[in-house]
Amino acid sequence: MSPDTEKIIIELVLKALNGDMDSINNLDDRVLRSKAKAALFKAKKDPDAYREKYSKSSIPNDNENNFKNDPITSYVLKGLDGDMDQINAIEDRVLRGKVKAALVKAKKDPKSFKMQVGLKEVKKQTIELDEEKVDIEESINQRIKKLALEKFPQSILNDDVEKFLLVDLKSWSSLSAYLKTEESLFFDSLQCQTGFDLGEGLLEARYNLHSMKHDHYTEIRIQVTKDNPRIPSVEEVWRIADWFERETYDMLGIHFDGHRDMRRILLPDDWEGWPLRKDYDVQETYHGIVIPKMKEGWE
Amino acid sequence: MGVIRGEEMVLNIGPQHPATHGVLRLQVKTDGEIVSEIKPYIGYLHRCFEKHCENVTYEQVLPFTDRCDYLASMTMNFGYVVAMEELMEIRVNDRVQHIRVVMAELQRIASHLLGLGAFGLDIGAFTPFLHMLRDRERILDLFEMTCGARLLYNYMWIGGLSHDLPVGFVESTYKFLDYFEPKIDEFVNLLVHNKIFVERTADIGVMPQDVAISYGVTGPNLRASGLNWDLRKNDPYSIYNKFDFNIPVGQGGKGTVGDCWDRFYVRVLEMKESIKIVRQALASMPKDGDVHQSLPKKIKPPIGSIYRRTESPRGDLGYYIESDGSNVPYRLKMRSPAFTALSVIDEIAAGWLLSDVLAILGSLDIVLGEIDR
Amino acid sequence: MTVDFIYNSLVAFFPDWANKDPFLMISMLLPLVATFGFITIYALVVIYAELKVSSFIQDKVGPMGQGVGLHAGKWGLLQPIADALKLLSKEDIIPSSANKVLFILAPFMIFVGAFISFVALPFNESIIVSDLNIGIFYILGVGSLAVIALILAGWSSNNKWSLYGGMRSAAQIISYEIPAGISLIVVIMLAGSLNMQEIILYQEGGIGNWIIFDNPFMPIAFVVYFISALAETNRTPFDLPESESELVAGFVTEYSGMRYAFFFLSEYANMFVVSVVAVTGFLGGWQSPFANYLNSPAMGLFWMLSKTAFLIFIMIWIRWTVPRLRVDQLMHLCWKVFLPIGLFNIFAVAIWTVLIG
Amino acid sequence: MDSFNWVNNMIKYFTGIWTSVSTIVGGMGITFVHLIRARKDNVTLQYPEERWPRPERNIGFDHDSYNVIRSRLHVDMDDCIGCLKCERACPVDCIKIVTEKAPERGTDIKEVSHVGVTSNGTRKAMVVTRFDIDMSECCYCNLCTYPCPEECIFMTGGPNSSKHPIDYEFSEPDRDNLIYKFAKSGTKEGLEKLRNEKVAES
Repeated sequence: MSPDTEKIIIELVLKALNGDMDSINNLDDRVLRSKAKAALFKAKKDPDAYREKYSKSSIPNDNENNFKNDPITSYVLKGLDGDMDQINAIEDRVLRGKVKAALVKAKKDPKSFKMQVGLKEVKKQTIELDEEKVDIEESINQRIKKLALEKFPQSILNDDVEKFLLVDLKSWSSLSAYLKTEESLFFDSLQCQTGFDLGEGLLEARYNLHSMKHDHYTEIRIQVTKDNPRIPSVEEVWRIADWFERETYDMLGIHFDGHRDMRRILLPDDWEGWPLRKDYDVQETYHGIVIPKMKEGWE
Repeated sequence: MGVIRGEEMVLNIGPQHPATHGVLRLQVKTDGEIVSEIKPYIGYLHRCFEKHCENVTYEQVLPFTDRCDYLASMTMNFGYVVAMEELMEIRVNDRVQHIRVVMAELQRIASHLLGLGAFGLDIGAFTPFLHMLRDRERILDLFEMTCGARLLYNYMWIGGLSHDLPVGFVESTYKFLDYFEPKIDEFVNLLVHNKIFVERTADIGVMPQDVAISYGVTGPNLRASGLNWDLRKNDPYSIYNKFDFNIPVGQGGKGTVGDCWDRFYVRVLEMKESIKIVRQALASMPKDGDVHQSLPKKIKPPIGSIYRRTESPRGDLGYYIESDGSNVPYRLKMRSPAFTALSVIDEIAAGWLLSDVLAILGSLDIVLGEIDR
Repeated sequence: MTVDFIYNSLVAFFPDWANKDPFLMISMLLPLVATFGFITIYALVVIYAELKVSSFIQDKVGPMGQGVGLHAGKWGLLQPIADALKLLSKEDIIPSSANKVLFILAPFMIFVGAFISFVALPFNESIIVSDLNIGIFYILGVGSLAVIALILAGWSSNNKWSLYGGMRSAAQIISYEIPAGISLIVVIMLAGSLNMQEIILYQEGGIGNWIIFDNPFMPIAFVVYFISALAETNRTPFDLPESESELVAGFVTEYSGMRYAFFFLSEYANMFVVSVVAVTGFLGGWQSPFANYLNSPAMGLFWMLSKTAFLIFIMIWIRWTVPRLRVDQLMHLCWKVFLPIGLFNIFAVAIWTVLIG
Repeated sequence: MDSFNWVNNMIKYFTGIWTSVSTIVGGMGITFVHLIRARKDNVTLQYPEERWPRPERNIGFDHDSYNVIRSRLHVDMDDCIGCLKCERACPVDCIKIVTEKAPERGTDIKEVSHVGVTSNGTRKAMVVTRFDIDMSECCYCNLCTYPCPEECIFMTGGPNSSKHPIDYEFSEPDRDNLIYKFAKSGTKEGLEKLRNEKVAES
């Protein structure tokens, strides 16, 4: 993360901690928004410490203009207006170099630069206007959790749902259908389904769901033990799960109950073992063909 | 009108067959010429990509991503480095971003050229295929100029690029684009509007939108079904949000929305959009900037996981990377777009004639290397 | 005609010979050998033309020989010979589960079908092996022999792709006989004869007298005949029986070496036959396009061959331009487009002839 | 109503025929243009006689300004310090290096033609007794050439064209011939002999 974005995020989080969620929600850049939200989530655990930590390092304020949080921008604007002396008077050599470089760039197309800065300005102003709103929008995962727990108690196992939802094995088949059909969630697309060997006798299946309609995204994880790796199939909810689950079965040996065609997909039917498990040993021979472990003479 | 039913015959299309685009076996049940059921058997080209990745370091994964979709290696690299950079929170400079976009879009043109040509070949038109290959060669020339390789580049690195652009690349690319744009129109006149071609593709293998979404079909195939969904717009990565381009969507120009003709024509239009992006990226490319500037000394991403999708010529290319803090991926899953595209074949191609099945297969533009990984 | 001519000359040359039977044998064998030689040489030329035309269309140069070894001769002229030698020297494979007798028989049958059509082809006013009075009818008749051979080849290979190819070709060739025949009926109506030479003689007197320009409906009839002929010879866009990307190689999937060469040869021979019929029926045969000029027998041969070559070139040109049709579209084209047009043509030409001609 | 449909169908029928004819004839026009412009449009080479960079019939681009190349690997053994970085970088394990400690750092050992100091001035601590590259396995990813501190492993041609001309054609009838052995011959035995001699002396 570059220092600039970091600064912006810190500023936004500080504002959000004071109750202004809109400044984050109004961000156009999705990546920045999600990062800010993630940072906010962390900060909320201990808001006071966060404030203390960052309020000092907060962006230096220029009194002239309310957007001049970024010194370079302000200097460049001045430079564009013809005021080169101020730039030459900057003491910090690095800063001066940066300002000059930015100025050269900006001079190529001063209009668009001013427009960009202007946009920034407008955005910042709106942020300040909306400061009074107190509503904190919950993330999509939190919403799913709330909805799911209402319908299927005990279905979500993890408390920290920032990144993923850990779903209980038993409620998965009903929850999956619910996730697809519920209007406000409407996860109509299963982007990716895969399995993990977590070690310590645990296997995990992960589902990356996406809603084409609402354009939101979540990740679901289900853990099973290696002794009894059985997960209800969602093949009939999302049709692509047919092949994805077959691949997971092929590679990790997670058996999906209710799948209509549970065969290996990439490997031959008579392959032994589950290759992507961490304790997998390559077979010695396959149909009488010796499988070379290492190149001859290359040991 | 009654339907005469005969005894069903099981026919194996492939693994060695001219129209399977690789090593694919389709077990079809046919009643005369009518195909009633299609069962794809894949895995003939399985090279243990994911298992292999668990045994090599992060930078060594790159050459293997090349080899998954060997017709669009640049975008395979691109997806991986975008995911890795997001995981490691590396910001690369503008020049690198621009070069990457230029390469990815040129690669998209190259990949579509081969896909379209091969589709024409499936229908029986041989000449457009060679015309497409001729123009693709020029793109490969550009790539060879850049990184020395013509097919498997290993060009984009985590945090940068392997080489800066060579002298004269920009001019050569402009030259190519100027040459290529009229060729698309010629191609359209030669094949796309040809009545026989239209008869063979329009209204054939219609893929409704909900089926496409449920089967996870993405990319041009999904857009042909009428859904405006492109990760370059909907979930912009790199600097795609800077450029002005349209997302061509299937209109049902010669038949129903989502038929083979739409899937074909969306790709043709996408090439034109890619040309637009390349032109903009070349025009706005910063002159200075070190392509090795942000290369990390050691690639050891923090503990955590990331699922990042990018738009490859075939659709959503997702990399699920799980890191345990070492320099070797704990688990790396590639969500390949052609894999999902192939899975829909039984749904949309059953009930058509044998010739149509192969046309539909061609219209999905699959690459077996990516399906089998 | 030629047979009689040779026989008579032999008899005249050796008037003392008591037994005349060997003369008859010789006079029949000579045209046969000549025809076979002609087909072989012609096939080599057309294969070369096909390679070159396709290459030029596809922005390449095709077989070339330059520099040290002259790999395929000057301009690749030796390429078709090399192809032929390759086919000759290839291993002859008969699948173990194939029906051996029929498998071996099929390539000969298809070649015989193409070969005996040459009997009735007029090359100029005197070069014709046998001037049958039902020439056109005969050619249409023996042309259908190919169907049996193709079904045999498809069925006896014991391969599903071959079977598909065989069945497709049977349906295709039988269907397209009809529009082809109907278009030729118009010609016969005008010329008033089934005899090839008489049809040609009817068109005497320059390009304006050719049947294709006889009335406004004849060009349509020509196009219908020509496209049907394409279908009968299994050329793209009607190459469904051997469509490479669908049926691997159709009915020739299991054939290799010389047997495959026979299929190849007969395809090109068939192209020649249908082109000659088209030239005879519509384009004035061996007649010069300029009335009374360049009309010697030698020029007749030249006109015949050049007109045929032009049609064959168009066949090649079409092949490298258009995609392939589907089975049902093929049938649609035949029964719903060509047949009505052909029938309409008969009425229209009849009425035209009565009212105007 | 029925008659209207009938008319419609007839219009459709004839427009269908018309579009077929016009599009096919149009396509044939395009191919014919290619046919007559064959000499000008030609893009192929006559391979064994004409090689790729051909200035007189350039197929579109200037090939002089190459700065990179993917060709066969070559190692400048005089510069190799045996650091094993390339071996570790190789994703397909096609490089195999065995080194032994040199008796004295930075000195030449004439017996095994070992050069003590590289052209960059680094004093070598190792004698490379085996440096094999299996070019039949090489995936031309170029990853091994970057970590090399002495820039002694490189792909031939390109910026090194003064040292080695570009060579795409290195096919061999025998697969074993594609294992390139770069280490100086007799290094291992030579070193052993030297050591034995030293032991004997002491």
